[in-house]
Amino acid sequence: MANTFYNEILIDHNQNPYHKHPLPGANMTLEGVNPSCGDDIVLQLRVEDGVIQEGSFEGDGCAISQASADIMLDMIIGKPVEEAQRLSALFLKMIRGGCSPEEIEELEEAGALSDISHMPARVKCAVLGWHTMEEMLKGKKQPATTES
Amino acid sequence: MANTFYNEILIDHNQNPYHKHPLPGANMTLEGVNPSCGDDIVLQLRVEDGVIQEGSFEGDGCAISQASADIMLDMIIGKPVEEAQRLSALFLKMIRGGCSPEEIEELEEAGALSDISHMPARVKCAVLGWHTMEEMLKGKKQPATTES
Amino acid sequence: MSHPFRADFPLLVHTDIAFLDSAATSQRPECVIQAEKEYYERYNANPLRGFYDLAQEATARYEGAREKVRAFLNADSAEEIIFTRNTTESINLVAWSWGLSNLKKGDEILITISEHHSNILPWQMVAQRTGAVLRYIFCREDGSYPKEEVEAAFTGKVKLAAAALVSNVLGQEGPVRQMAKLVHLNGGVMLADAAQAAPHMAVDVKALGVDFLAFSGHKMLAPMGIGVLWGRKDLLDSMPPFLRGGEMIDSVRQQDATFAELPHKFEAGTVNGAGAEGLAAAIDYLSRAGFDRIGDIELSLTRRALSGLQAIPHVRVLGGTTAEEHHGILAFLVDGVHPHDVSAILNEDGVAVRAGHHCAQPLHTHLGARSSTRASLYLYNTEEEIDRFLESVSSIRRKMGLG
Amino acid sequence: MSHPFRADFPLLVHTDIAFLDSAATSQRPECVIQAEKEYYERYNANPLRGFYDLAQEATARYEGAREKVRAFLNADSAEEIIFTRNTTESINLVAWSWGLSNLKKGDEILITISEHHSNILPWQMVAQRTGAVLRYIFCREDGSYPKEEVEAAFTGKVKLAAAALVSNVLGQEGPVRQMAKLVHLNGGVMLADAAQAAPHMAVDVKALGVDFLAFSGHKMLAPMGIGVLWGRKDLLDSMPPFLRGGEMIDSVRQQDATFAELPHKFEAGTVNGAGAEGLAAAIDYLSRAGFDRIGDIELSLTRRALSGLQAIPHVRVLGGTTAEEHHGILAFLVDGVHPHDVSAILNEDGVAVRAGHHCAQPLHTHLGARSSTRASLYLYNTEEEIDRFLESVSSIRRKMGLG
Ligand SMILES: Cc1ncc(COP(=O)(O)O)c(C=O)c1O
Ligand SMILES: Cc1ncc(COP(=O)(O)O)c(C=O)c1O
Repeated sequence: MANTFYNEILIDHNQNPYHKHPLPGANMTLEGVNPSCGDDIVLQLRVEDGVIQEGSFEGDGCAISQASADIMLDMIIGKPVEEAQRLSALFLKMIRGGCSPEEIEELEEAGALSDISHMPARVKCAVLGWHTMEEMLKGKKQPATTES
Repeated sequence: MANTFYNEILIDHNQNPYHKHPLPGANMTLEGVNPSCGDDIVLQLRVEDGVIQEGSFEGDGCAISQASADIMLDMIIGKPVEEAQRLSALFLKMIRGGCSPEEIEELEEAGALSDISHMPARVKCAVLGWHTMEEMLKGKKQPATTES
Repeated sequence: MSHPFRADFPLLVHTDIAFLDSAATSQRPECVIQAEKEYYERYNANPLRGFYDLAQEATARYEGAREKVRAFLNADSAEEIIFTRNTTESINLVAWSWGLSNLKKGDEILITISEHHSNILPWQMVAQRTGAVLRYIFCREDGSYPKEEVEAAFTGKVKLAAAALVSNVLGQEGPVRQMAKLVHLNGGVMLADAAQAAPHMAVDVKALGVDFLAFSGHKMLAPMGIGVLWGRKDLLDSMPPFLRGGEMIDSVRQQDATFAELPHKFEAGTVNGAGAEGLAAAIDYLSRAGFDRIGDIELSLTRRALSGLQAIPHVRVLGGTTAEEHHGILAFLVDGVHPHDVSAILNEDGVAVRAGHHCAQPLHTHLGARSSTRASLYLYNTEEEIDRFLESVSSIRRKMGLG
Repeated sequence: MSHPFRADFPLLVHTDIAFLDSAATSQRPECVIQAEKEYYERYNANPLRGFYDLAQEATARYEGAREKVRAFLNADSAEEIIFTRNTTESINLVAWSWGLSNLKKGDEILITISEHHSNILPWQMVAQRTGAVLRYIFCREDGSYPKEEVEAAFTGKVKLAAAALVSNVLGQEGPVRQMAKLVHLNGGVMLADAAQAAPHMAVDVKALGVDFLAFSGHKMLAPMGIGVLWGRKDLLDSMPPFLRGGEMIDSVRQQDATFAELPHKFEAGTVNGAGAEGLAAAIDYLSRAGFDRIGDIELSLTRRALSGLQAIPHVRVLGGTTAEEHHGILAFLVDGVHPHDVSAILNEDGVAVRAGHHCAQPLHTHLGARSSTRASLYLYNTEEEIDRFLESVSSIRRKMGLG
């Protein structure tokens, strides 16, 4: 069956997440939950001098939520907070189906999730890590939820 | 328009009720209400030696409830309690469409209400006086209601 | 005689009764009936739950209906739209959730004497349970609420005010905007009962300045079993959920739970997806028809009916003397004839009207009438029906032996 | 391949998805869809209100539906049948009305860990408001409730017990009869949640020995927006009304009201007449089909599905090991693959199943699973659908890179 949404990039990040581990030195931690489907992650970052020095996630969720969080961390670690926020905005734009091919290109591996725009049920899974990061950078302490 | 349910007997008892007045000597009084349409009567009887010596009603309601109560009082005044109860049972049977022509005959003027069996909305109106009498004779003190 | 809407209503096409009881429930156009049918034939799944395509489609349609209601009410956000069963449940939600948790002894609840029981009994309940006092503003004989009297009724203690936009007995508009302003001076909240307004006129929650607004689908061409509560987001957010159960939660542990965000927090259990679909179709139908056109038809029919009734001896119409004050609702009395008998005779002549207190007993008591007969119109009625109604009313006293 | 029922379900005829989510909501047969449509085309008026012929017909049909439900449940009297929106509202009615006025500090509420949130959250609310304690009976790994453990859970303080006749996750029968007997020893009452039982088996309130029973129309072929609460007349009589509003009253004064008799006391506002009509049609359909025949079809499909799943490596079915224990409901886990992904892949293969905690989070927690995928059957499913489902499940781990 070729026409599955579960492409290699997703499968790989889900199976072998590079960033799924505790982060002892973290100075920011936020739980993100997806109440309607039970995805539940804890995102941790170490931010210093306005730059995301380290990052990790833990928790439980579907392949999409896990792969998306892992891909996100790949992309934002080492970047300034503003850049992470810009990428996040771009990612959300893609999920809503509003990105040009060039913009999707810019999202590197996260572009593997572009088809999500046709799968409303899974949007929240794809967005969970990103949304949690945004809320965390805004200073939120209560668990972030993708319910809107 | 000939085919109206409001025949002469009903119109007459409604217009000129013989028994609609206070009854100072009453030893039994019960209010009967028809919540779904607001008919509200107070039935009074003077019962002595097991015989209904006097009776009256007051209150407010549609022509059917008023005429029916008036006709009822016509029929039961001077009768033993048991006979009033028997007539009441017969009346209810008629209203449910279960009476033979002979039985309807026995109900005298109350027979003018026999078509009510085809008018479910008005059954409660027709029955109000009779139901109130039955409840009263059973010793009920709370207002009687035709809600079942 | 080409009527712009009548042919759309199967029941009216198939029978020949003059249906003048739309204030109780309206008839439904073909497109609404069809919308529910198609929902079951094509899109049926439990909305808000499954991840498969059909469930997603059902969810999208349900949320699409919510968005349609938002636009219909000019609300800020679809999160403020709670689907309920009917106006009654909507008002109860506010009473049980907002009322029980915000009112206390010493507070006052202020409503008008022309409210429907559904906008009285929930407040009696709240008053009994919280110790708040339930007070009324009384209308004049013609149903009007003079501004000074409304103002005078507002003590500083009024924390909740509620009134119908249109009375279901007199057809008159209630002093909703004024009450909203006054209650806000106390930091209180205003609920508008739009059950009789939503079918007939544009209802704009922002222009009204109210905090909650309730209406029923079934009175505005939609199916039974679907209604709406609109509430200001900050208020809804602050309120505890009312009914508890599936799909209104974030997470559930043995002893406690956290609740979902708006609007789902207030929609416990399986929702009425087909009903919402039907309501969306009804809103579309009303938009296509246009409230201007609907209003014109209704006003001209109301004029004909009102002036006809005014010309019949021994008939008294409750409320105002002009058609503009009635919004298609005419409650009346026939001297010496009980309303049940009036409606029975009208029924014998093929005219369907309601008799009784129309769930507004305190208003009837206030007006000195135990009950009344009510004719109520909608966009599908015709002049011929009004004439049949008037002719039948003219015959009543004669038939009842009153000459 | 002639299936005795499938052709009656338009949605299934028109699409080619294998609909295996009937525990969430069923599909509706043509005759039910038609019954609602005809109601609006021929009999539509507000039931219980008007005196004209059409309103009388609407009332008679509504009360006729009530009588049909009475017979369906083998209840003593139609007065004991309250129409609600769904199971959730039915249980809330008992919680808010009976619960809040009969339970107090020191009392216990006892439910099972396999309850649906709709049979948990209302009791959490009652416990929080009254000071009563909410306690659970825990099932074994296979979902069963051994008699001794049920008995041991009953202290003398249990005043309300509640359990599902059939679990919506495991499909297993709950210890309803036994709990009913035990709670009665304390003078308490028993509520049965029949949401998953009513669609599949004869439910006899007298044989069960319970005091309240709730179910939803939409899970048993009826429209959305109609549900039932059955209660013992003496209990219902003694309970305060819940929702307040039109047509549940005897009379209303400014400060208080007297309430109507059963069942109307609990049906505030305009009722869902068309929904009741649809429910009556669904009951007729189920009677014609016969629960014996329905049970045979379901059992044979369940066997096929269960033994198929049991044969797939890395798949674990929650609950019992025999088809008889499942009543057409199979929740399962695929090692290493999240249920959402399982359901997404099934969806890509045209199979509709639900993933998540199925509104039974405490049960999932108890079983050590965050969530699961659930396939649930009904009388219209086919062997081909089961085979498609099984084939897709077999492919999942490979597709997810797990070989
Ligand atoms: C066992 C059980 N109880 C209660 C419910 C709630 O039913 P509804 O959503 O129709 O109120 C369900 C349905 O999901 C159920 O399966
Ligand atoms: C003004 C008003 N409020 C509330 C209601 C109650 O509406 P429902 O019965 O649909 O809950 C009605 C309908 O009769 C009404 O006319």
